[in-house]
Amino acid sequence: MAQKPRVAIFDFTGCEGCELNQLNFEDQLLDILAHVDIVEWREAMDDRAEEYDIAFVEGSLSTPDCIKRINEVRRKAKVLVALGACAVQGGINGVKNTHPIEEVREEVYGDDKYLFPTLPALPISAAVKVDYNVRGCPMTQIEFLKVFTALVMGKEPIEPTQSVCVECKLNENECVYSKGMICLGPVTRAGCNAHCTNVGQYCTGCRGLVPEPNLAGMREILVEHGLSVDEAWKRLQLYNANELEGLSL
Amino acid sequence: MVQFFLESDRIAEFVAHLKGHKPVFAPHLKGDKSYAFSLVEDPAGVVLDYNRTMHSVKKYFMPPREKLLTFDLTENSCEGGQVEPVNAIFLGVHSYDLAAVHRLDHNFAEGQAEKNYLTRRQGAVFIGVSYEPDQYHFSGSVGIDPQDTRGFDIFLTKLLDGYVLEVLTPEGEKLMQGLDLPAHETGKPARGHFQQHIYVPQTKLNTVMAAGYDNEIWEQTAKKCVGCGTCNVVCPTCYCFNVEENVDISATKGDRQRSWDGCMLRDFSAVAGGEVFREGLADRQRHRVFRKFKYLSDTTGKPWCVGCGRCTAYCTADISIVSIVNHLVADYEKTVVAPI
Amino acid sequence: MSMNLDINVKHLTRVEGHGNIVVNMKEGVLEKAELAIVEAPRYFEAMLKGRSFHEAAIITSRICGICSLGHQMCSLQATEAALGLEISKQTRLLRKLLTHGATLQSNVLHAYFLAAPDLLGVGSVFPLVGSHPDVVLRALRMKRLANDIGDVVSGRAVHPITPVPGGFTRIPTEKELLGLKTKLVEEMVPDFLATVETLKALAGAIPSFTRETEFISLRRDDEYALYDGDICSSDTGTIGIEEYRKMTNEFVVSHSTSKHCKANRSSYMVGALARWNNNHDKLNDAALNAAKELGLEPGCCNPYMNTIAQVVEAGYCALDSVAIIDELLSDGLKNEKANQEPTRFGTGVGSTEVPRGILYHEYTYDRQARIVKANCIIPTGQNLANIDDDMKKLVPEIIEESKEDITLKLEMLVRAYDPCISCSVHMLDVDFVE
Amino acid sequence: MTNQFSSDTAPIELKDLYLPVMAEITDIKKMTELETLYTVQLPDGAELGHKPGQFVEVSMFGIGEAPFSISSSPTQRGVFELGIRKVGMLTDVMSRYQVGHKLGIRGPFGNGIDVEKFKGKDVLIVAGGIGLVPMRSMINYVIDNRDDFGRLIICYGSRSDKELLFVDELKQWTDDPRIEYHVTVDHGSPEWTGKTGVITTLIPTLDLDLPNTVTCVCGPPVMYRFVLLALKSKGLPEGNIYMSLERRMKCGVGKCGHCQINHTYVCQDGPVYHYPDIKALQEAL
Ligand SMILES: Cc1cc2nc3c(=O)[nH]c(=O)nc-3n(C[C@H](O)[C@H](O)[C@H](O)COP(=O)(O)OP(=O)(O)OC[C@H]3O[C@@H](n4cnc5c(N)ncnc54)[C@H](O)[C@@H]3O)c2cc1C
Ligand code: SF4
Ligand code: SF4
Ligand code: SF4
Repeated sequence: MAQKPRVAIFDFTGCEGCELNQLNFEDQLLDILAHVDIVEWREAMDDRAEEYDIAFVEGSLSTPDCIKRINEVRRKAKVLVALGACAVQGGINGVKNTHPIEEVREEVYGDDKYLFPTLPALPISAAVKVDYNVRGCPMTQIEFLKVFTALVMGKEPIEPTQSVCVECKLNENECVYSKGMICLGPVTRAGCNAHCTNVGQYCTGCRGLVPEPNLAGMREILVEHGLSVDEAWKRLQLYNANELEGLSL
Repeated sequence: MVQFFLESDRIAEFVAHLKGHKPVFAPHLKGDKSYAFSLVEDPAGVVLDYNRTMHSVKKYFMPPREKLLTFDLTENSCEGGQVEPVNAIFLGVHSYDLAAVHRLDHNFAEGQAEKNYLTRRQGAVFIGVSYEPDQYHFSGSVGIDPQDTRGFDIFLTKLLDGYVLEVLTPEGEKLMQGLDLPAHETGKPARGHFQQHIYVPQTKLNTVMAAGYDNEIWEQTAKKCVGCGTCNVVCPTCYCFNVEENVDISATKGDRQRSWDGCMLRDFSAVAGGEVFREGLADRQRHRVFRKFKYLSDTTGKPWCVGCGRCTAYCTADISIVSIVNHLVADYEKTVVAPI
Repeated sequence: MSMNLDINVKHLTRVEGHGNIVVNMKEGVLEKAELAIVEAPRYFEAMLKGRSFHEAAIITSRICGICSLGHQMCSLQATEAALGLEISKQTRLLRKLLTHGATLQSNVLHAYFLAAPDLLGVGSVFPLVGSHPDVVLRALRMKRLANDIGDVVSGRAVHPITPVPGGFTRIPTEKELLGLKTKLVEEMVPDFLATVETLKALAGAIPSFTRETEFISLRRDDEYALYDGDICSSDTGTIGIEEYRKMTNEFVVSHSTSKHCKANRSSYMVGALARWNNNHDKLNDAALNAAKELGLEPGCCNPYMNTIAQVVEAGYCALDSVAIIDELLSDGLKNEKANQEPTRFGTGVGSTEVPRGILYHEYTYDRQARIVKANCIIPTGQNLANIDDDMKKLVPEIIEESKEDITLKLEMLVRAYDPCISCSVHMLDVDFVE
Repeated sequence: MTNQFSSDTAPIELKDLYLPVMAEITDIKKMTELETLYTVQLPDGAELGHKPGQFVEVSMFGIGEAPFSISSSPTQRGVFELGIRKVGMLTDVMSRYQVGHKLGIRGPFGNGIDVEKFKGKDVLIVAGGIGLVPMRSMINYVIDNRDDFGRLIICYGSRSDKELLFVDELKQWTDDPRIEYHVTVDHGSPEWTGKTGVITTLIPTLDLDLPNTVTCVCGPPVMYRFVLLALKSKGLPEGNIYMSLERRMKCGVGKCGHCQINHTYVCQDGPVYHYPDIKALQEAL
């Protein structure tokens, strides 16, 4: 490669845990830096750049200002990668979309609720074209490295489509259902190597739904295992409120 | 045939003795109620009385993830994956799982024989153990008895206070050398009863399936099935795989890996251009069941399902392969006029 | 420098979250000196409403990636208090170990990546990769190991997985804990000592500035309080965490999406410096020696020294983690199941020291163990009023310096607090004219 | 019963099915916007030794592996050709390769066309779109062994005249008096003077010696059903029809399971099927 790709990292509404996860590549950080020039990253440096080859974007869009900024990022970036559940699906921020907006504001502002404008929390793709996704909450490190190397090599990253169950079973984990818990693994997109079920916790669905999920089937499973229909729907919404918008069980 | 009595108290001693010959793999508790084969380190951890392990011993001959080759990108060159014979003792294998291994042997030896599987398969010695069928086992319906000793080198049949130990092959005899066990004279206990049955003789299954291609059961099942692929991954006779490239972060080297794949997964039959040859869950479910009871049996004469019940036991949507098959059987019988 | 000054630092870098510094001086009169918080609001309290007790910690952990463990610990405490779930000694020890790991990793991250560039006069850590590779590698090593504690004990350092109400979904193995211990002893301790040396050489660049301040932190009589304790004020002494509202008194200001707090004065400080001032008597020798080396003294009222207090704490955490592991192993690890059978449904408060200071969560549950009311008070929010007060005192003191220097000192001041802005904006939304 | 695998000493000497040999791209010809023809040479000038209709697995390390039909005739010695359409990750990377670049090759795989069955007969080739790539191997084989076969009739359909492949050869086929070449495009550009319409419109007008005509069909999945209907209503005996199918495949050697249609493996028993063998197979067509 003649010139190292220029990389910029941006954050919108989110916990910045995904960015932090990038700083957490203690073992690979220097290798990563060898391949690219980081030209803008507010959380770690002062510089601001005019254009870049790859923009990594964290967080969801939740104010009019966010929409303005993301359009600018898109204009300057050749490739735009959404990092983490907030950017890819709207993430946990989307839970606020499931409450009537009036109620949310009242809960937060009390009497001052009409003072402030607010938008639903939206994925980056709601405003601009996203080229690739790194899913997870926080973003899955192994997937970030895969997408990153793919981009450095000039090939398209592959987005997994199978369920977390596949990875979980490949690891021969005891199914958490058999321990009396529930789990969203059957309809959640793999790629995390079943991170949570590997350590005995249920999958909360942070990587988003598989393509064409059988939601009615999933509801049956959750209800069979003791959740009310309402609770089942809430659990599914935790990371997928935007995708489930307008649907019901 | 020589039969010995292995007292419960001496199992640890027996396992320790085996470990003196070769590495021993046996079922262990994994999690609260789940079992898995793993390398025996402490003989006390071995569980011989278990319902089923999540994976069969297939994982030792065809690992869930396996390097097919490694490559060097700067040189643009590659090297084949290194495979070694497992050369180990598999202790506590249920009869249906060994039957499944024999089916896989066919898959990997037939046509173009595959080096990886067949090399790993070398040196495997099997010590079977009888089991009490639970609410999911139905291997009786596909001709595999819980005390079926076919293919085993040694077989253990459970008694109240121990096991009848049968030595079945010269390899088995070799393993027993140096272990002094009392002879067993009184014969073997009756085998356990199955709670699950397919209501048609296995020879007729092909015909039943052929008649059931358009049965409504596929659509009915598809309403419940979420396409998670668990039933494929846990099946001891599923052998399909996917191949993926991994490149290391330096972008100079990497490997090509295969991993278990499953026909219940949407992308399994997707090709470039967006065509998915088995688009619906109903089509995929039918393909899975037909792979077990028709397609391969058409050529080999044997069902490819060994009745372990894993796909049903681990299905979160509570889909039972026996119920599907029996539904087809019932509908088939409605259409044929009983002989007078 | 004229007596007119107009500073507006937009989207301050090397802090977590989005904040602007606005300073206005006209004719020698300070009109404005404030840290404006412009991070988009997150509405966590509203999001928690109606959610199951299983989900509370999963959701609140997402308030902030850096403090995710602290939020989780605090959330679990609140849930357990509200539902009457007892936890075992082993659970508490494991949680303490996690808290130590998170404090260690965050303090190291802040000192090396966010604060050190200021002391060396560069814009980020990246130039240091070339100029001081050994220092960067050491920082990465320390961070890695601190994160390893999180990975091993909680499944993942950012947004931990295994801590659940009543316990853990998985208990680490003896082998894993021993592995951590070896690394702590063989790598972390020497690296910590080297860190103290490095910082000692840079300490001259720390501005000297003091302002009498009220310090609030947790306190315990038997140990240096991080995971839990009572609320302690340097002004008024100790009260139980249930009375946290008395010590926080949140109020709204127009320049911040985050609420401000006050206790006995117009503002108070929380964080490593507050913990040091309130609890230095509970630190171990490693930490006390480091404090001496770095010139940190009890009763220190220089907020810039917060970074030093963080480093001192890192030493405490490293060695105390070894002690915790020893205790866990000598007690023998038990494969305990989490205790998730509620014995009551009511209101509960949790409080933990996160790296940036004291954190409170309070939940009220209904009879289906679903949240009806939630309140979270975040350290950065508590510090905001104090930062504003510091700026108001600082600006006139340095007004003779160049605008660049003033700006830098203000930025350094804010960064010294290690503000965590994503955390702080859980509440408010203010329309900003940017 | 013995344990046939019990021996731990004598590992079986088997070929590593997954290890490619490195072959060099010696020529690249861009055919259309998306399709490119690559000429490939095995090390030491080794012959691939394929039959028309067979395919190879092409490896690009770090990128992946995919099946591609061999487009050249076995009569062409020393090198072979691949005609590749840019559709996804691998093919995109490949489209940026230069002459001299090395590819991993495994194969040839598949059964290929049993040319003996066509000898002495009239040969009808029906190719849609990229389906011409494998069929070209057969066409050129017939041309090079012209006297072994009867008439050579080619029906070729393409989406548009801009997407026609092998245009130089198409011209030769048009001009060759011993080839009956018919072509149609779905949507012609203003310059297009030939037929427009889908490929099936070519078939009714053909004048065929039905019992003596053997056909091979290859094209996109949707094409088969309609072409079959057209051929059957023309009266062509089913036993005279062969078709080359495409399925997802990962290994090429009958192991990975992806390409299975009922009991048959496209990579082993196909990709060229005798129609009577698969007409009863659900899901095949
Ligand atoms: C027997 C056979 C012969 C073929 N001959 C040709 C040919 O001559 N010229 C040509 O251009 N194409 C041919 N194809 C199709 C070609 O294999 C696909 O276009 C190619 O795999 C796409 O790879 P990609 O990485 O660019 O696309 P992506 O969509 O990115 O594919 C990713 C992966 O999916 C798999 N895959 C996707 N599509 C197919 C497919 N159609 N068949 C098998 N696997 C697939 C591959 O394993 C590939 O690595 C043939 C396919 C088969 C089965
Ligand atoms: S297991 Fe589920 S919740 Fe956990 S990381 Fe994977 S997708 Fe996310
Ligand atoms: S395990 Fe059950 S739900 Fe999952 S794919 Fe199989 S049948 Fe469907
Ligand atoms: S199909 Fe089901 S019961 Fe049959 S062998 Fe496979 S997992 Fe076992």
